[in-house]
Amino acid sequence: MNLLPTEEQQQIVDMVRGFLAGNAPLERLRPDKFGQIGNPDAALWPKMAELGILGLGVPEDGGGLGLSAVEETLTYIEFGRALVSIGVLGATLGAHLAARDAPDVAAAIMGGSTAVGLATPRGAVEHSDGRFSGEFHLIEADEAEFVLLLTSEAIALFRNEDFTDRSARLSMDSHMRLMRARLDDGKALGWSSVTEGVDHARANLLIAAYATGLAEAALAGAVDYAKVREQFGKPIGSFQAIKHKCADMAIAAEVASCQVSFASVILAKDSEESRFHALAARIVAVDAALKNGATGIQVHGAIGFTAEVEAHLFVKRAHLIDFIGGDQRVQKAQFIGADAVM
Amino acid sequence: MNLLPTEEQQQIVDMVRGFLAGNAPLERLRPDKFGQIGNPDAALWPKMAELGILGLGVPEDGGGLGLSAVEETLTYIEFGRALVSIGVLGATLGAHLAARDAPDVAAAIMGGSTAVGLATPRGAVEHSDGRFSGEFHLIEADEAEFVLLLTSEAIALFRNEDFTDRSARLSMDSHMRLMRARLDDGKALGWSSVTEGVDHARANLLIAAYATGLAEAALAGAVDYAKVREQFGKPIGSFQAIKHKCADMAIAAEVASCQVSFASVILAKDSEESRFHALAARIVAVDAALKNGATGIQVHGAIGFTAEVEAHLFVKRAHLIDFIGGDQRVQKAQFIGADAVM
Amino acid sequence: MNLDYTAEDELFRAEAREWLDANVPREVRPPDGPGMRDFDLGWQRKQFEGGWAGVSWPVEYGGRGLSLTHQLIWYEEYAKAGGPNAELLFVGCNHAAPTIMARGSDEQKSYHLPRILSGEVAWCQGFSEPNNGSDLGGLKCRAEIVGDELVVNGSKIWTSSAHLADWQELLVRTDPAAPKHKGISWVICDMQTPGIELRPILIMTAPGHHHFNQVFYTDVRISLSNVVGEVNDGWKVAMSTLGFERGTAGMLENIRYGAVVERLVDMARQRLGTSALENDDIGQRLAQLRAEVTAVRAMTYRIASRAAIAPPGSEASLARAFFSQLQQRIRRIALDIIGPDSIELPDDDPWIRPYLRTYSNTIAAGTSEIQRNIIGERVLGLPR
Amino acid sequence: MNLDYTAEDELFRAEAREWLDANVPREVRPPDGPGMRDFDLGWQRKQFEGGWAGVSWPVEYGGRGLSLTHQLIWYEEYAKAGGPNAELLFVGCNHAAPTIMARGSDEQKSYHLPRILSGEVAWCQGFSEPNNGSDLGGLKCRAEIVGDELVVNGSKIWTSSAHLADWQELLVRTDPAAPKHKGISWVICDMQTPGIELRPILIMTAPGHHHFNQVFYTDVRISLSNVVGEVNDGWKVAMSTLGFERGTAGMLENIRYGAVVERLVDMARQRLGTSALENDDIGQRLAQLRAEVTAVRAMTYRIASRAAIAPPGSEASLARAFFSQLQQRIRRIALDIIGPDSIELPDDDPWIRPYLRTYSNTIAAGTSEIQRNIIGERVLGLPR
Repeated sequence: MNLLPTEEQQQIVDMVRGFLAGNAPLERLRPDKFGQIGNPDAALWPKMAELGILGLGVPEDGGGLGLSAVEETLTYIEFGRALVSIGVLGATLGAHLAARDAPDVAAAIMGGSTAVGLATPRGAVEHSDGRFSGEFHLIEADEAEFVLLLTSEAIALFRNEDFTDRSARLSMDSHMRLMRARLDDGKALGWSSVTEGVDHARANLLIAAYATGLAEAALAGAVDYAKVREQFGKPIGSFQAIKHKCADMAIAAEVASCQVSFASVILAKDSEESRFHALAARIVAVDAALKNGATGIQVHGAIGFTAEVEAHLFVKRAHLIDFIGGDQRVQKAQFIGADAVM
Repeated sequence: MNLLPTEEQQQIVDMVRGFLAGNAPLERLRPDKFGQIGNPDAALWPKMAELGILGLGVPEDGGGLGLSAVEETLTYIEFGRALVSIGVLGATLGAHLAARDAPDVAAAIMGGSTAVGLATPRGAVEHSDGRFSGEFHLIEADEAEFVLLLTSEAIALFRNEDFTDRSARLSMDSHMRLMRARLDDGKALGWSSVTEGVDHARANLLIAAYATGLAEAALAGAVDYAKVREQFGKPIGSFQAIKHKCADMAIAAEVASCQVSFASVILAKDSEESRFHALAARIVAVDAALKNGATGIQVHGAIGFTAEVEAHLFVKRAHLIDFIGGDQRVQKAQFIGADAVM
Repeated sequence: MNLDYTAEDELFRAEAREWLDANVPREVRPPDGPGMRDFDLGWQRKQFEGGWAGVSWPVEYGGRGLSLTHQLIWYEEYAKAGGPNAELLFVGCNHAAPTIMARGSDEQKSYHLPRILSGEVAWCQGFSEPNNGSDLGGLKCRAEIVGDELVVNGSKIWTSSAHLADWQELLVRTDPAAPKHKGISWVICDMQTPGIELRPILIMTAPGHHHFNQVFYTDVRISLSNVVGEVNDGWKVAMSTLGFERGTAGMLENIRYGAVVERLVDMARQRLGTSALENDDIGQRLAQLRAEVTAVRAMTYRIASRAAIAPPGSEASLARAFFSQLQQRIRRIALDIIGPDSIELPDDDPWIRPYLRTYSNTIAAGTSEIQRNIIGERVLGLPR
Repeated sequence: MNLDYTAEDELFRAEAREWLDANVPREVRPPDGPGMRDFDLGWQRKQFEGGWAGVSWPVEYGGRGLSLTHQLIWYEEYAKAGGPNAELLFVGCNHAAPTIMARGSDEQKSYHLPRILSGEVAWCQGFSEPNNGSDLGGLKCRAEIVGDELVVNGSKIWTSSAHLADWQELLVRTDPAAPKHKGISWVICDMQTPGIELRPILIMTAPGHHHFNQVFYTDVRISLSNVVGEVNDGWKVAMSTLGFERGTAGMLENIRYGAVVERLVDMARQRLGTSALENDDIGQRLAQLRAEVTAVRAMTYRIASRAAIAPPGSEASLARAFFSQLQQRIRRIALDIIGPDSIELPDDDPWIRPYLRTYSNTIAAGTSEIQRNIIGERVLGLPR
């Protein structure tokens, strides 16, 4: 039993972190002088594909690197820290689904030439045997060829054009492109229900890992600021009100990080307990991301409310991912119904 | 419009406060050296009756002082501050109910010679036209002649002997005598439903006022301690962690106190809005009592966990009154169903 | 204690209701820019012309000279009628005007007060500086006295709507040698004066919104006749304004929130059903919020009752600290009730942007931390 | 990362489970008094005789010399089997013994360790003093060196179960002239020594419970051979114990809480029905607690993983601070699930008394405030 990364795992973390520091610094998300916000991450996919990141956890015979959910999870924490477009989730999960039934699609996704958007329900979803109907939000789907749908009951991959009645919307998280669309008896290219295999649990786990990254980065930003910003002649981090806020953020991030690691090891073993532990991870990690996002703004004082620092981006991204496949309320309702895993 | 006590009202507060300081100091509730806890408040009733306190709000033609719910509420804040036996609620509400239909009972209660216990449901209550069946807790009913029952739907006065299958229980709040008992189609001497008149609203209002007193006294104890107790060479009240806890307690007490005053003025006008405002008062005030009770212990540090200070008594009494006639969950369920009062 | 209103009060209430029903603007208020300025000033003019702009302002300054109870009745009816949150008017009506009334010269009064009241001009604040957000005593923006003018050099920050304002209430250091809280002056500054430059500060509510500004002053010349109160006495002048802000100025906003919660209750009932709501997590939280916002109204009444006897003191900080965090919890639950569509931010959005705005409420006018220090030290008497 | 167990681990687990199933006491543990002492020591003896008392203790001291993983497996099975919370053993097994192992003389080791392990004796702690609860460096209880003895005068407070203990780990000031954290010694004190008097401190869980004591020392003579480590080096000796307490010693308790939450889930399902629970306020809060207590187990694993490399540092304070407030929330929701009968306190009550006990958990071993200072300063590097 060991819940710390191995040397090889740490090397992967360092590689991804180094790549993102060079290619996706947080400053890329600052609005320009006209207040316009672009979406700069589309250019990342081919580069990430080159490093094998998009097919990291896909089995080697499916064209991936054949690493486990543990390594995937570690990279997703880094994605969250760098606020990488949540479209990456479409790529990873899409590649997993496609690798089984549509190897050429999987190859295209892992190669970075084909983007995968995300779909999440706006209301009730009808579903029977791989055919889905309902109203959805599409996220980061504008230039995507495929769309990965996550509901609380299933995970499924579609061609983007299967979605109709599309209309663009401004997103609360202004960096993420958003639209409304619908599916009418749309047939999935591949899909799994929540009760079979680990595809659905993997989605919750990677969302949890991403959320953990958000929580950690919000903490890091707050601590950095609390060390240098002075009020009444002292760094604000020396005041208990701020210090204890940072401590609470550190606790929340640690809780999330531990459970995410734990769940990733369980899932890597393909264990029956995956669903339970991935849900637990999602609940504590999204909670941490929301709380740390909000507290991070508060620690920054007035500047936290501005677009001149990144503090606000974490809470917005946290809200966005909260709703993907069902918000905390939906997840908790599922979780309290689940059998105990001791 | 004025939400501050008039001079006459302030005189009543001062009179009650003076009486309680002399006759019911908090120290009376310290365990003796054998750890035994008595219940010293039975002796208070005749003295309070002499001052007219037990029939303060009963109309003059019913044998009371004919003051309003405003004055009653102000005295109940003092009762809460002094942790007066919650049996007083049986007396006040019982006198109100009896004054209409059983004036001799009302006179006996207001005269302090006849104690009134309290009953609160342990589960579902069957009720039809003044006849009640179910399982109950009796509080402070051991030597009482009457028992006042409060449910979320009705308020009713019974003879103590109407309750059967009695068995004593130790109470979480060790100063309050507790037993289980049942009613089988017991006929009330007098009763009102939640939808008629202000009897039921008065019960919620006085519970709220009592809770406000608990919240205020817990705050006062914490602030006194924070000013004198030193750690690391400074009074602990100078540390933000403690100072901000006290500030939060002060806010909670002020919220409760304002809404309780407001609701008392509404109820004194016999307004249709009484039910709404008394429920709101009960929700914020019991919340304040529970929170301040818990925070008060925390501010006291290790000694807060002991019977050598009163801190713990407030949270226990708060839990006890929370359950009288339905806990916060029950009250909130009712309140969210109520029509808006703007 | 009483909630009695005289027949005259009730008549006033009926008149207010009638006028508001007929006149409250129905169009959506633009969230920023000149459109917002036009909207807010236009609405102020309309209220002024109707005789409702200065209910409790003295008659000599164009008001109706009525009591705080009348003001409260007006606010209640305003909230019930869904009157707009015309924030651009706030500094002028609730900061600058009360300060000028209390400490201004006759000339200052006769020039500025009517213009503020009638919606001709908008004001902004110039108190905070880049390195002392919460610590007003440490302000550094310099003003040298040269002849009968002040020459201002320095910078102010977090100035709401400076880009839309005509005038600014400006705190400057006129005596750098004096102790921290002395040597400060309170000055009326014309935003068109040469030497003033703005740097817009983009805020988090949506791309392109800026609302805040940093203001730079380079040899900005302001006549000494624009100093309110005495030179070097600006700290005390400013404190009277801040006391007002912490006291009664927030009343309208507090009362408005009752209506916000009722809209949420309606939405929740529609989404979940009235009886399913009872023990539901959302229902229980909403019940708590509903009770708390009801209590806020009671707190407002108590503040008004106290204000009838003495100027608002630090007790008002209890209500303020409570309200700012309550507001955040109220706005937050909207997302849970709305559900998935919360991730959208439509132009006419009534919920998400106000939710994001709450992140500035716990910071503006002193962070929650500072508020709690004030409560601990000034209300409870705990040591510093 | 892995959660792999070797075949030998699995065998160990199976043996542990079998032994626990057969031997965990089924009677209710007395809440106080000699009955509690007999219960706890008897249970320790039983574990010792079965070979389970010192899973990770070195073989030379009577343990099995197994890894922390084995210890964790034991704790997990112990929690699953519903093993009792034998608190009286805590100081001896988790404070005194590790300290003596690390810093004690051979004589101290050979005398005390077997007696602790076999359940012959109970220990208590003597660290806190009336005027420095959280500030150990400021302790004042004096010990003068007279010949080959220490003569102790002073007082200790918050000593759990001093009235039931045979030995005490006692911190005394042996050099009053030395700086704050120097001049302290860690001493083994026989509780039967003349000059020791106890004042029971009644606690809030129920009338007559005392649990805590104040201990007074009047010319108490203790042989110098009872000093652990060097004279005047007690601060460092104590810190190694505290580090241990903040690290792995809480593991069992953390794991036990998973079972507590599952009992609450069962109760809530019975009271409200499984599907009604889903969006119910209680169901949503329970789901949150269930997820958090699951994470606590993961935190425990991570601490164990770290401990395999280096002694526990301040990171463990994250888990500790989290767990103590989580414990309080878990115990609190029991009242909402039980409903009206929560106001009773039966003798064999499994819920209300543990709820009241949580008020000491956020205070014991450093208040939540001190824990947060430690996290802020030592983990995050914020200035003091």
